[in-house]
Amino acid sequence: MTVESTAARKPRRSAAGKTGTTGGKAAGTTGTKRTAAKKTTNAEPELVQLLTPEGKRIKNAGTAAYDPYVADITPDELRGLYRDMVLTRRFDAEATSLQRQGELGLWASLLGQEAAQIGSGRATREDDYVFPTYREHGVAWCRGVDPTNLLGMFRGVNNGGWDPTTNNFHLYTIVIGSQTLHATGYAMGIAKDGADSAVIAYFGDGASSQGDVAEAFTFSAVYNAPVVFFCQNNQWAISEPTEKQTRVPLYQRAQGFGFPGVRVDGNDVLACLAVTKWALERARRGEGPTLVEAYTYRMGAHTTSDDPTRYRHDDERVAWEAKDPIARLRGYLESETDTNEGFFAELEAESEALGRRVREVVRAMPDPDHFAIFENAYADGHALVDEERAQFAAYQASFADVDEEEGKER
Amino acid sequence: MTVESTAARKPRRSAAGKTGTTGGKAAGTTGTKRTAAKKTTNAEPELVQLLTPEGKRIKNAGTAAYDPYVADITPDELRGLYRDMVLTRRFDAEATSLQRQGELGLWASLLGQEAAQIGSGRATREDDYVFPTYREHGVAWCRGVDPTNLLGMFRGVNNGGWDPTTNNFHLYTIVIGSQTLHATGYAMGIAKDGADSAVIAYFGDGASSQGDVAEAFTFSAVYNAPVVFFCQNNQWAISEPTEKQTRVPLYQRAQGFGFPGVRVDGNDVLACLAVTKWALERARRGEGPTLVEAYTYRMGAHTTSDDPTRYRHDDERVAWEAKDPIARLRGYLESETDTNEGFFAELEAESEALGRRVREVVRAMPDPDHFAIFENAYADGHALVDEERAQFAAYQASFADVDEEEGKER
Amino acid sequence: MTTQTAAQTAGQSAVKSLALAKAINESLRKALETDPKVLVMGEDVGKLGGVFRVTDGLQKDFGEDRVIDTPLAESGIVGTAIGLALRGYRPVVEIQFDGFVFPAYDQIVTQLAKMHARALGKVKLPVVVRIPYGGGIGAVEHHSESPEALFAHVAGLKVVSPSNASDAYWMMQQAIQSDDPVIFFEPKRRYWDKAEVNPEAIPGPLHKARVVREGTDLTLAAYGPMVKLCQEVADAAAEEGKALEVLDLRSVSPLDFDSIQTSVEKTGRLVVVHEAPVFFGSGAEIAARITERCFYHLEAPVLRVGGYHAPYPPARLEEEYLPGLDRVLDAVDRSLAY
Amino acid sequence: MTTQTAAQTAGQSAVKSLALAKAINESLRKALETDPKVLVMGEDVGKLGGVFRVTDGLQKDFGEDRVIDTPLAESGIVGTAIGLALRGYRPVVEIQFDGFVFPAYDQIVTQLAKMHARALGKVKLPVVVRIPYGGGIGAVEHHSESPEALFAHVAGLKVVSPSNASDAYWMMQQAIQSDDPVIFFEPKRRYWDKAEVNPEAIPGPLHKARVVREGTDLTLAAYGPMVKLCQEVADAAAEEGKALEVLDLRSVSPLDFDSIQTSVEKTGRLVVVHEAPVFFGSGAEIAARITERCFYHLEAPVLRVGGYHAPYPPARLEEEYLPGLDRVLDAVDRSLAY
Ligand SMILES: Cc1ncc(C[n+]2csc(CCOP(=O)(O)OP(=O)(O)O)c2C)c(N)n1
Ligand SMILES: Cc1ncc(C[n+]2csc(CCOP(=O)(O)OP(=O)(O)O)c2C)c(N)n1
Ligand SMILES: [Mg+2]
Ligand SMILES: [Mg+2]
Repeated sequence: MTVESTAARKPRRSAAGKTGTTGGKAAGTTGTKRTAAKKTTNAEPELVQLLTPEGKRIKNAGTAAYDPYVADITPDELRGLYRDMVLTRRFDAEATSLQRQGELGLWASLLGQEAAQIGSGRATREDDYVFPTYREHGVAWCRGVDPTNLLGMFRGVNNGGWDPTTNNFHLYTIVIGSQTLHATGYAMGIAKDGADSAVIAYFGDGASSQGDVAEAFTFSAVYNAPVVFFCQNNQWAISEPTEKQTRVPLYQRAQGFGFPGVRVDGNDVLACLAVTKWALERARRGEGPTLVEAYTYRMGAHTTSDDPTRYRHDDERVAWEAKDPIARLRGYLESETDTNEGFFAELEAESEALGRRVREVVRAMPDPDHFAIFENAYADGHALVDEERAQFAAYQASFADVDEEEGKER
Repeated sequence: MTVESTAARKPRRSAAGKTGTTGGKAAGTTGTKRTAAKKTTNAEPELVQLLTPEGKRIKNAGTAAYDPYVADITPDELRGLYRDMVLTRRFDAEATSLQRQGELGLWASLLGQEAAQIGSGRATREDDYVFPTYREHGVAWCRGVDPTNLLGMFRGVNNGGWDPTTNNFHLYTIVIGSQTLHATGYAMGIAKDGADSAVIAYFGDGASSQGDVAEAFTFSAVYNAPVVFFCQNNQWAISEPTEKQTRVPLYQRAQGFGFPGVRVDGNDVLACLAVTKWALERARRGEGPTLVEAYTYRMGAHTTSDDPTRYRHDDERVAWEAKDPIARLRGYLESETDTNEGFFAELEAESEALGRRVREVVRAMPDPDHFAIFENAYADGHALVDEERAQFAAYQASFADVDEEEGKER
Repeated sequence: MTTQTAAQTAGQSAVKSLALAKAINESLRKALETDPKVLVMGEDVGKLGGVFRVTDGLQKDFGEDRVIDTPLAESGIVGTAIGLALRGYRPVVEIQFDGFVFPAYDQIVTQLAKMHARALGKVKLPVVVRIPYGGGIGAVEHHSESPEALFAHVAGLKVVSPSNASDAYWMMQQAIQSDDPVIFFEPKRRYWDKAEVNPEAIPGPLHKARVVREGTDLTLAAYGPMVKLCQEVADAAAEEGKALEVLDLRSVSPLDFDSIQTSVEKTGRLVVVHEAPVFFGSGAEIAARITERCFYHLEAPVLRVGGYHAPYPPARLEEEYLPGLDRVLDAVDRSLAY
Repeated sequence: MTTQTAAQTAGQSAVKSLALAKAINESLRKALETDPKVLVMGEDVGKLGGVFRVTDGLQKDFGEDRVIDTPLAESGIVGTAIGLALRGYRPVVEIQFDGFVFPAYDQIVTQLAKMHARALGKVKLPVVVRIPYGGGIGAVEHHSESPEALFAHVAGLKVVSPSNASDAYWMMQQAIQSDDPVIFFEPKRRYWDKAEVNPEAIPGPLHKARVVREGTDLTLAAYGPMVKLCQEVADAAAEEGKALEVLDLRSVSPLDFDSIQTSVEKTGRLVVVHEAPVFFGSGAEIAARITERCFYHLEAPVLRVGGYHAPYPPARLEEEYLPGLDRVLDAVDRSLAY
């Protein structure tokens, strides 16, 4: 899928040349030339890229604003990013195969989106707060959430298995777009507290259509909330390509709400790191929200329940393989740093160990106690819940009696 | 309230000068210079104006795109617009006083917004379809809806007293923003039918914050639906000024969804007519949606229940009086056309007659039959409604019996 | 408009065994064929054919103009469907899962339900909102809920739920033909259950309950996914010598109180079963009204079996949360003990 | 933080006669004073003080940072309130009218209600959603509805409604202190009714019903705006020699079934009154559960008086639509006739 395909549809009825066709003062053209407006709508939008697909560092006028944010990055830090991506991918693959083995009910793979997630995740500070969707396994990794904790909801033992306050990493949110408002509110709270941390809210290209996301844009702009909206445009919302959600590039959505939007190469971990840092710094400085669109690709199925062969050609995926985020950074590490084979070999071993640990932990994950149904429905209790819990207990006990009476029969 | 006051809030924390503060590729600046972005955000946005407040015709590069749409307007047509505005205002004043007299429960006055409504309303074609909010009495007038029909819901005898299909003027919609989606769906239907009519959806500055409006923008853009979104920015949403809804001018919202937005002087009936015609023609030609922001002012209270002295200074209102839409057109008629005193005198008489008729009709408006509660809950009937209607009938009949027995006592 | 062959069309006139999902698919196909105003809209309903394949093949045969992949925005889907209905279309809208209907709730409650009355009958909104609902499929959060009570309480809506393929086929036909908005709850855990469907014989009116099994000792009333369970309960009870009558209510709004009353006047006992939480659920309304109607016939209070007053639990707990054979039998025993 | 004078503060400790709206205002003021984390948010809550003046003067005294005029977007209001709560704040959110809560319904049902459970108790959402509700004020569409059942069915929420100024004051205090989300339904037609408020003596727990009037012949149960009506009904019935007991339920979720049971065991008869439509309303749940609990005590079926299954009618019909003295008395007579 090319950028052109997210451009405006061809007119429904033939557009007869007529006076007044283009409004001299329409928003797209205010204070600029018509050519500029055309450019915005039809041309390939500019993409912040710091590494070519081959791993060569790009520096030019377009990168100047972001270069400072990665200017003093060390080879060790670069290797750290590489390690994050490799381990995340490994964890993800492990989860996919655990689903195939029946250990998980479902899995939403992030394959292909490692750079977007690791770059943005590593841009956050410890006191920042992150609101993910359901696919941010790489961001969770950066936040220090034990990856096995992510598996609880996919296994069906809980609806979110970690304490969001430990790592400032909120629970996965399944209702599309909702969390962008929570992020905005949280950011409003940060501003009230006079703190200088920031919030980052993840969402997808499909989510951009939800009213909640637009409301989050409105609230964050009006209250100048320190929040970064990080949209991973992976080109697909289940079976729907991005052109079913918008006819112009998504990052442009922000401008109409009064804050900047920028498109970054979502397969370039360095660019994602730099742009997200830039946006988070804006937030910290009190300059309000930013929309970052990470242009990337969902290499796998939407989830393990999905069958993408029904709706997309595999050559699209193959084309994106050439832009693989991990290979790209490896190219850079090999050509521009002193990274040696030992690093890659060690990482491979670490990766194996992680896979093993994940398998073991998942297989040992106990089913929840039956009474967990009633736990945490309320913080302060609720008379009916107490009543139902008691009835449930009596009912369960009646089987215990039967079991005792009937021995092994039941 | 000036345009500046809808510009970005001052930073929450001091914005220390730092590299990377402004993103070379942020949406606001894509393909343009930073100065241009600044202009969009902070400068007085351009306003399409064809008449000065004194009624002088403006023609320049900025009006060129719209001039053709009023190029051959006749003095009679201009007087027609004037008449529409005067009668609408008169009707509105009559309704306000009927509310004071207790004949209506509530009234939402359009005072000050006559030009926005008459200009846009007269731009529509008979086969176009209009989705109003609750304040479009002037548009209803243009569509041929008997104004007394508008009073039913404010009197409390119905929730909408006209057949929307007769004049292609939908019922008033009270839940803010909802109708923009209905308009979009209707426009999608027009496109499916291959017809070349268009839809216009009215909404307010406050409504622009509702998720539904953003979703309407998304759907209309994606399906390239022939719909004009006509936002009357009357500066206030009850007690909240526009800066509580947005930090940039509202017409700019459209661009991020991929269609043009334009701000028109909402107190200039000629400009509203021209710009709306332009936008409707775009829709007819299959060029999709347009956002028109009519920049105007709510001269009165939000409704008769409201007390604007609690939240705004009267000098604001006074300042807007100088831009009165009716005076402005009168200036033009008197200086540029052959309109004589007789026209104004006749109109005064017509206006009196309208006021009288409205009073009489309202006072004679019967209360609805009690059984109307149950009518039209469903089109195809519903067993429970039938049951409840029967119980209600029996219950009411029991009073009839008592009344009979007790004679005049009850 | 359609690319179906004559042979395929002829094939439709025969009774056939169809899975519930496939029956809805055929019903939609039939409606698209018969009435050019019928549209199918929703997320992923096009090429993918919906996440449950209920709309499989429809876009291929009827085109993108009639089977429409929408932006990911439920309020927008229902809101534009209303506009399309005002223009004369009959949209059949898919909400992907029960838990995702809430962004559309405002449009459904304040607009879809009320516009006909608001317009004093001058406009009609023949919109069907399809919602795969209920649990039992081991899904993650928001994918297993039963929100039907939240729609039944709202005047202006009709709410139905088929329990088997034949009803699914026919109730969908009737829902599309209805001039009222219909919330059509599809029992997703029964999507793969097969039954005979005769596309030529209407089994009865949309809002009429059906006696699925006759009995004299107690009435079990259910709809959608719980009908099958109640039949299993009746089987089990029969082994113990109890003759349970099983009612498939089919419609939640209106509820067919007449049929329930008839049954309860015979059996004197009623247990209502649904997946939704008991508190403020359908069972409450049924219990209240049937108790009023059958006060002197009831030998026991109407008992309710349903979900607990807690968020739908993670999949590994749903067996405990949902009504199952034993829990319904327990209620039957409790009722019979009076 | 506050500009109140000492005299004013001292004045608060005395019992005073306050209108219900003013009592809520004072309760919010107290909360803003006591807990710096409390926020008030909503449309027009600032300078205007809300369309009913419930937040009058609060922004002036506590600043725009704590009393926040929001954009016109209910989902945004509740959604950001959730975020603020996650950050440690205790937002009290105003929905301007009953009929405008639906755009926020998704955030309330899928997020506000469930997040505590989703997080296995690790986060709490002490958010109060204030909703002026009910009819009887001659308003236009969407301004007179009673949607409480749509919230009570949803686990994770608490739903309350005061009937008088004293309860309004105290229940608001308790709702704000609650660590659970509370949907706080304010009986708008009683906003101007005065009662004695003692800001120093808590009258009792938030979710406990209160016997407003003792009686032996029949129990009338109501909450919010209908309590006053039921008291009038009891007065009228007393003239005819019937001793009705009146219960102010105060809480819709949880419902205080114990108190209702106690009363019904004494009177043997129950009539439930609410403005909301009867179908799937609170009365259904109360009837179902009380019938189960008091099967052998009930001399008549539990009767319900409420709105009809039709959209709330235009103002000139609301008197016919809403429960009034005669309709409740009629139900009382019908119950006593058993
Ligand atoms: C409100 C809502 N509607 C529908 C769904 C079902 N659904 C889950 S993921 C998804 C597509 C999301 O696409 P996108 O936002 O692009 O994120 P991605 O999955 O590509 O990461 C849909 C429709 C949902 N979870 N929530
Ligand atoms: C969903 C919803 N929320 C709140 C309201 C209450 N309300 C009625 S009008 C109004 C302000 C609308 O402002 P705007 O959109 O600017 O239109 P205007 O009244 O200025 O014409 C509000 C908040 C409503 N009608 N609907
Ligand atoms: Mg996507
Ligand atoms: Mg306004």
